[in-house]
Amino acid sequence: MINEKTIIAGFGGQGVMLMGQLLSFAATEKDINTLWFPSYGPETRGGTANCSVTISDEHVNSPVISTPDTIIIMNKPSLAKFQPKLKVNGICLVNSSLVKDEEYRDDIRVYEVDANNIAKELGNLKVANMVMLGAYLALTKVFTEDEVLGILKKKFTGSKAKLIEINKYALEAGRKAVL
Amino acid sequence: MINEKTIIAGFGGQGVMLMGQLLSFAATEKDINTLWFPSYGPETRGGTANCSVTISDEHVNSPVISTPDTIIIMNKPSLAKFQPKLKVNGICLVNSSLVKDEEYRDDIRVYEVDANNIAKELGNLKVANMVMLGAYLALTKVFTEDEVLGILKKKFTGSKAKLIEINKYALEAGRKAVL
Amino acid sequence: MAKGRIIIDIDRCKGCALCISYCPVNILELDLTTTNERGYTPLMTNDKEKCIGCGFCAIMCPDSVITVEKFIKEAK
Amino acid sequence: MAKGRIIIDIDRCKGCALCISYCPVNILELDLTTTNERGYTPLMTNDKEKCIGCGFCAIMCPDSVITVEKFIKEAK
Amino acid sequence: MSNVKTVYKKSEGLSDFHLSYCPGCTHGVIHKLVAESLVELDLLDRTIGISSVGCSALNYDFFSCDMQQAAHGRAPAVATGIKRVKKDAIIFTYQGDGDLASIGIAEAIHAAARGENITIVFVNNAIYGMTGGQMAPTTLPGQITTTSQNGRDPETQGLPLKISELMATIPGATYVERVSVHDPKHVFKAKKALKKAFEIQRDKKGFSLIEFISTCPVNWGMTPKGAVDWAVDNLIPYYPLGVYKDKTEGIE
Amino acid sequence: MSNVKTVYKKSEGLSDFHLSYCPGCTHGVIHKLVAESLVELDLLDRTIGISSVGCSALNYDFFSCDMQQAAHGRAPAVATGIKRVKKDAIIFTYQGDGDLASIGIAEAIHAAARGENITIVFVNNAIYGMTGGQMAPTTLPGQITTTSQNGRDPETQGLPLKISELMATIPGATYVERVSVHDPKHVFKAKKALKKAFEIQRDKKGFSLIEFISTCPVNWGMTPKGAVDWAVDNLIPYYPLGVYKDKTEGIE
Amino acid sequence: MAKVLMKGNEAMALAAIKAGLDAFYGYPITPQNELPEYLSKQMPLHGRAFVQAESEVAAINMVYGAAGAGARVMTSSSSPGIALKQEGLTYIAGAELPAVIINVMRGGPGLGGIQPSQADYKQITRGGGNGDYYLYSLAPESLQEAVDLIKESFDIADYFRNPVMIAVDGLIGQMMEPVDFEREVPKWDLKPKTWAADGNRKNRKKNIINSLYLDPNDLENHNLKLKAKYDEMRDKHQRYEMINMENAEIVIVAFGSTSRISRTAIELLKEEGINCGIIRPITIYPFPQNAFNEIPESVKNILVVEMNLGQMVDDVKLHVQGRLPVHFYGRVGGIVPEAEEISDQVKKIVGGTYE
Amino acid sequence: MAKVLMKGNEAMALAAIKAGLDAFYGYPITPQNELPEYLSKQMPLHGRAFVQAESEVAAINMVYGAAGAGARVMTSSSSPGIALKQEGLTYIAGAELPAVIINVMRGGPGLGGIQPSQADYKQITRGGGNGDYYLYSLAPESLQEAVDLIKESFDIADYFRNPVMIAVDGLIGQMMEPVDFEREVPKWDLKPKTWAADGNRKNRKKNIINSLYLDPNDLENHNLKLKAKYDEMRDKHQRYEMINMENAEIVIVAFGSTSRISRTAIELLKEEGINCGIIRPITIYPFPQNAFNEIPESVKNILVVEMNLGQMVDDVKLHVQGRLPVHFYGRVGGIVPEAEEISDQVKKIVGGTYE
Ligand SMILES: Cc1ncc(C[n+]2csc(CCOP(=O)(O)OP(=O)(O)O)c2C)c(N)n1
Ligand SMILES: Cc1ncc(C[n+]2csc(CCOP(=O)(O)OP(=O)(O)O)c2C)c(N)n1
Ligand code: SF4
Ligand code: SF4
Ligand code: SF4
Ligand code: SF4
Ligand code: SF4
Ligand code: SF4
Ligand SMILES: [Mg+2]
Ligand SMILES: [Mg+2]
Repeated sequence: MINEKTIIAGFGGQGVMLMGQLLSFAATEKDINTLWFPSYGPETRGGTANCSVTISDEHVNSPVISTPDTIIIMNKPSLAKFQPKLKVNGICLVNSSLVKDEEYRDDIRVYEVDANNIAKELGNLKVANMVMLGAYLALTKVFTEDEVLGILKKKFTGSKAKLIEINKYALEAGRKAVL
Repeated sequence: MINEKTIIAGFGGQGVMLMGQLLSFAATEKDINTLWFPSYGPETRGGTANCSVTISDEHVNSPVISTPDTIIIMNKPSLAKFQPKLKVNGICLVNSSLVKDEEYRDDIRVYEVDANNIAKELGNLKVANMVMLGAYLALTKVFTEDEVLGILKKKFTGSKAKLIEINKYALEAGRKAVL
Repeated sequence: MAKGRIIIDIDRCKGCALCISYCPVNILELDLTTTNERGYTPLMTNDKEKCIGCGFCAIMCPDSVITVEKFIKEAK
Repeated sequence: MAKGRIIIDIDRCKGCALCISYCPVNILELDLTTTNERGYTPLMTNDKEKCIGCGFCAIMCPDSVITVEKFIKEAK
Repeated sequence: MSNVKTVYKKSEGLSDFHLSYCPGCTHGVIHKLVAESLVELDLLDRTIGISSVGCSALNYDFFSCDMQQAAHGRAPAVATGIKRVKKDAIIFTYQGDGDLASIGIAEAIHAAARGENITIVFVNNAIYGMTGGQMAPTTLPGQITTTSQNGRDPETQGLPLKISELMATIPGATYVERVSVHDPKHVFKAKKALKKAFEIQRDKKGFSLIEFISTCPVNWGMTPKGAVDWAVDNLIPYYPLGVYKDKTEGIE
Repeated sequence: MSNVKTVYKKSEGLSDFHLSYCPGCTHGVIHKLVAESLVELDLLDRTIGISSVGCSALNYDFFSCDMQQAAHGRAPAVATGIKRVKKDAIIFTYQGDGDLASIGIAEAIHAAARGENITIVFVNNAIYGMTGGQMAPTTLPGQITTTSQNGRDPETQGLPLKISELMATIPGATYVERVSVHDPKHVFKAKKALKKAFEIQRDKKGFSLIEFISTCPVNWGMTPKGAVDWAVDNLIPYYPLGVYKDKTEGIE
Repeated sequence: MAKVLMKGNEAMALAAIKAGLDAFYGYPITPQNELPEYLSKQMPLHGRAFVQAESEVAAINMVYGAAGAGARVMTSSSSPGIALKQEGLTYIAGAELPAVIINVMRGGPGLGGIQPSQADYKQITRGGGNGDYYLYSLAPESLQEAVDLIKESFDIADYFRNPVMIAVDGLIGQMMEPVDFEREVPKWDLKPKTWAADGNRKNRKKNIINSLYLDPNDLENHNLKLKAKYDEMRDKHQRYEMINMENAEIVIVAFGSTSRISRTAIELLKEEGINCGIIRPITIYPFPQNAFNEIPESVKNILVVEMNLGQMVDDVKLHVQGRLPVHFYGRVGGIVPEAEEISDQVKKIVGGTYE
Repeated sequence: MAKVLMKGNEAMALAAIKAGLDAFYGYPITPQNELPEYLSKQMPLHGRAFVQAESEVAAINMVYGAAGAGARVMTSSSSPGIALKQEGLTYIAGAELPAVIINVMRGGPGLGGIQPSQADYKQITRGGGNGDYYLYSLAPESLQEAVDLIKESFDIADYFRNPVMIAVDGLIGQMMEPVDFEREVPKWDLKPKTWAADGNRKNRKKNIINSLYLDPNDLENHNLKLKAKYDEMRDKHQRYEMINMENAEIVIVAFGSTSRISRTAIELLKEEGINCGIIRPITIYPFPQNAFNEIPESVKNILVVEMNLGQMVDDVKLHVQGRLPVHFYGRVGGIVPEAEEISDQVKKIVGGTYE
């Protein structure tokens, strides 16, 4: 039985919204209940943003996640905001390219992924989010990489189709970074 | 003790509003309580209009007069509308130049004044209202003609001052028509 | 003989006298001896024979009171 | 020797690179090695000596990041 | 003997209602022109007229076509809403200067900017008639109204808006003309303009506005004829008659 | 050795807040010009700025003078309300093209018609920036926005409004100029125009509007410099720069 | 001073001038036109501002502007015009600015009619704009009271930094009564408007007038601050009159013109031996709930009388809390009920023949 | 059909298309922009009308126009934009026209914020415009429900010839959930729109769309006719859901997102052995008063939970009629309460430590 509550947070422009949406799309594809909702900081432009994704066999009630099972942290302010909420023994997946030398609770499982640098090596800084997502999938096993790639293939058509390959590599690289 | 409730009704343009206002001004001058309120028919232009005037030693409550002591009727539709409301033994003062051959209740006191023709003879059809007011004052004795003329003198200054005389004659002519 | 004639829908007339100013032969005036059902002094013609059926009065009447007819000589 | 110099308020800079296009002597670029406190890659000069103190960079900067100073030869 | 030919009679485009306007008000003349134009172009059955808020608010009763009464100033938006779902209907709005030039200027401009295929009948009598004679945006400098009791003072109350001139600058507008109904000749001209506007709409050529110089004898404090004369002497010089824009003739 | 002269530094007319605009957005450049003009004319202490609704909604924090935030489109009415009770204050509104040309066109026109002694800073970036890039009244034909995803279609979405041209026709307006900030030379020119507008206001000579051609790199989907270049290549040809009206110089 | 006979609309205008009105911004609409017309003439004579705005929307935003600059400012309109002002009103409340708005109510909905009505009770007391805000709303029943309350309303608005609505019907706007303009009204303890953005920054920090709070925490705090004001209004500034309550067997609840007509109704009832009281809300927001704690034991029924379809009934029921049956009698669309209609209704209830 | 994952705003837009939307007229405002954006692309593809109006005022008047011509028409906006539409709304109600209005609520008053809120409850349920009128108002809690209700809402609007308001908060507008667009919804028995002024007069008398009735008798009759509709709504068309009521000791009353969060709260409470029910109004006008007759004996307290400062509390109190204590918990300004906050509140009440 699945019941996975995840919060993904970072700067606007880091692709946090897309990461969450991909998870919800994958769930919908498999007819699993899901709810995605975004939250933007008070800054009109720039600033931080996050999204909450619930994936569950049961009906999803509150869209607000008080106690996430997993948090994916893409920048410093987000760690401060969401670490306290993470459930005991929950997964804290951190983009260590930008979030370094932080203090972590000792009742959670922290995984650091040097996502920006991995992405740069893959040739496109923009896929740092997919690196993180790869790591997330490897750790939680909510979906397979292929399931997520399937979604991407549906979304990226026409001129964007060529992006699928690098995303595939990014997912893989993320997996390797935590396994 | 004064407690006089009057409804004055006619076509727009016949000066019914002014008649009522003069009574309220005269009352105010003597520090008697008074309330004047106008009511226009649903027609945007033309059509009938009426005003209600209460003059009383006591505090005036309802501005609406359900059972007038006196009605001044300047055209046919107004008679139909207000005759039924007139109190038993009340005064029904009718401009017989325009309201002819009507049926009247037999429990009221009807006075007919050929106001338009009297006014025409005085040289100005517009003072028909003052003819009616003269008759009203003569019958009700609420105010003297001089009290009303005093108000007119305050209102008609400058170029309008020359109108005072004909108004005076009109009041007199109205008195004579009913006494 | 008159070249035309006007028919006045007396109860629509508001006695505004606008038409009167536009009659080229000056045959229109208000009938001060009467009022119509809505209390207005209506229009009348004072010399029917002079009407040339030009229609100016009717064209200028805001209340569509006047119908104008023109007499056309039959080609015999 | 430089005719002028610029002072960059790094934390105000949004790394938009607009100023860069307007420098007549082409000495501006973004410092890709760092990010400022708000996450932006800030401006830097790559050849201070060439600055002529024209002020173009500062005029075009939307965020008032740049102060420009001109060195004036003392009349001796 | 002679045959009888009807030279003029009340238009079928008007209902049997008595118009609610004051005696001698030229709103009535303009109503006739609208009705006659629609009848003569055989458009009446597919016309929807939009009454606005002003003395003409009640004219949903006066025209014999479908009618919708709009909130003050919003007639062009209402017209847009209808036209977009009824492309073959002929839509006109009938608006006063308070309605169109004051509270409704945004809706008028944007309907023109979108090139809505509608016709605006704009009645400029330089005053708020319905509410008892307040200053309008088109009130002349020095003109006395109940809210400019010493005459409109350009210092504090600004200068009048010239609507035809302004609307002609809107790129989306097809046809803008200012006409008057102060004598039979001008009534003919006005009708010609109005018919042209409806033809443009019928042929799906876009937005038209016909501005009518009109009178308000009651609030101007004049006789009906006096009011017409005042309009000729004062309004027309300030608001010159003529075609301000006609894309169909290359006049821009 | 040599002395040091400061050629450029952040204006005192701006607070220490970081501007909330996206990187490279020329809203920021226009802010600097407003601030500098007020400081150089020594008017800052008696200035009240009116923020409108758009990306610049928060600029009540950015200028160091008194500020009031206005409802969408209503800044000229707010400015009027203030100016009539504070005749010696310098009032400017800062409005985007959605704010002024769409929802607020009536308030802008009527403030001009009344000849209100205020200055409008009008920022035309041909898009609704704040709400994520919808079509504005000034969006060019064919321009892609989130509500004209195949490019603005003049058939159904009309032709762009040219605000300076339109405002210049309003009899009450004193000074109307369109400027751009795409290079230092034009920035200078723009500042000159702005200072002139504030001087006209200071001297109680009436209504002024300065239209700025501006960029929205984020919603246009361009780099900041790319956006500036696009503005030069596309917006300025459609919206020619220059003085559209200057009663003080007899240009009408 | 001698009393002056004036039309309601003009009397209200003069009252505002007496209260130190700096600026009036409005747009014509029946039945309140005499009010701006009077001010269009008088304000310039006093060196004060009068602008006939291009619309109600512009007018209320001009009010917002002048209020932000620290002026005493007013607008007036009638029902549909007030509907158009809703965004402006929520802004004024949100930015915590004082202003006075007069609503001379007419029949609705939509364009409705131009005759007297009280059908804006919901629009006035519940706020037609977005968000958690209220207008302090006064409903006078006579011209003297209207004048007195308007004179005081500017103080009230300044005190709370909140818009004050004067809610009258067309009847009060159109009628004439003698009024004493010099009557003393309560003076409120007012602080100088140091918050005003008045362009006089020389010796202080800049002032900002604003209703935008992008940070939800800030906006929540702002809302709680506003709530404290509304709580204070409710706790300390309810106004009402209790009339003829002693031994009353039935109580009419009515405000404005209908309360005045009800006064005549209770006289008629007295003649027939029926003791009827009146609770007359003077503030319709805050609703005078305290009055309902003072209802004597003798009372067995409540009758709400309004010129609408029962918009105040909920408020009455909320505070009667089921203790007494609450009945309603109303006329709408511009029809003003006569005293006899009301007394008949009371008789039916008292006699038990009321359905 | 398979479920589709969509953003709330887009799902609501698509639902309207499925319901046969002929025309959409709107003006951008956060947080509902995806709705018009989606329709700007889709409507022309379906040969239907989409206009980005110059303002909310123009948009609602375009809606009025198209509705008068017999079209299925919709607009959407958010709180301050809805405030601007009040005059238009009272017109639509007054002229008895069907139309659907979506309000994706954000924090207020004034410009407020852009985060989720329910602070327009008063604005929606009491009518912000003038006169005696109401909007039939639906408050879905999930995207599926939003889609189903929107599909049905056009029938409801046509049936009553009255505007229908869909009241959601920014959360529902912004979130994504899988939705089945083909779910059957109730079909209402609709008559042909013979009243429409659609410019097709050939074989019938002219039609007039209007809200003006200068004769007070006519306007009174018109108002009574409208009232009959509102009475029918109240008597026959209340909608609500009663959740977990059996043996509940306390009942939460909440609509939209807060009801959904409360569902999680009652799960948490269950774990602690507290039986908490929920009354979820689906119509917020008419208020589902019938639900309050069905509250079981076991219930000792009521807790109203809203994202505002307690705007629904009066409605609840009116129908609880003092039988049970009514408590309130709310967050405002864009702050969405967490389930734990709600369950804590319940625990305090149940434990008696609630002040
Ligand atoms: C929202 C709103 N504001 C104001 C009014 C009041 N009102 C009715 S007609 C009118 C002005 C009419 O003037 P105009 O448009 O020039 O028409 P005219 O009467 O002169 O023909 C006004 C302000 C209203 N009904 N609704
Ligand atoms: C009454 C109202 N309608 C709509 C909005 C939403 N809104 C905020 S900004 C904006 C448009 C801004 O565009 P523009 O004026 O061009 O300014 P920019 O962001 O491009 O600088 C809109 C429609 C609002 N806040 N209030
Ligand atoms: S038709 Fe011509 S001639 Fe005959 S009455 Fe009319 S205006 Fe005079
Ligand atoms: S016929 Fe027409 S124009 Fe002539 S007086 Fe009568 S209403 Fe006026
Ligand atoms: S001041 Fe001129 S030369 Fe120096 S960095 Fe700036 S643009 Fe380049
Ligand atoms: S200094 Fe200014 S213009 Fe240059 S990159 Fe930084 S923010 Fe952009
Ligand atoms: S008030 Fe003026 S515009 Fe209105 S009907 Fe009378 S004369 Fe005509
Ligand atoms: S959205 Fe566009 S206009 Fe707004 S700040 Fe960003 S770039 Fe500038
Ligand atoms: Mg007019
Ligand atoms: Mg813009």
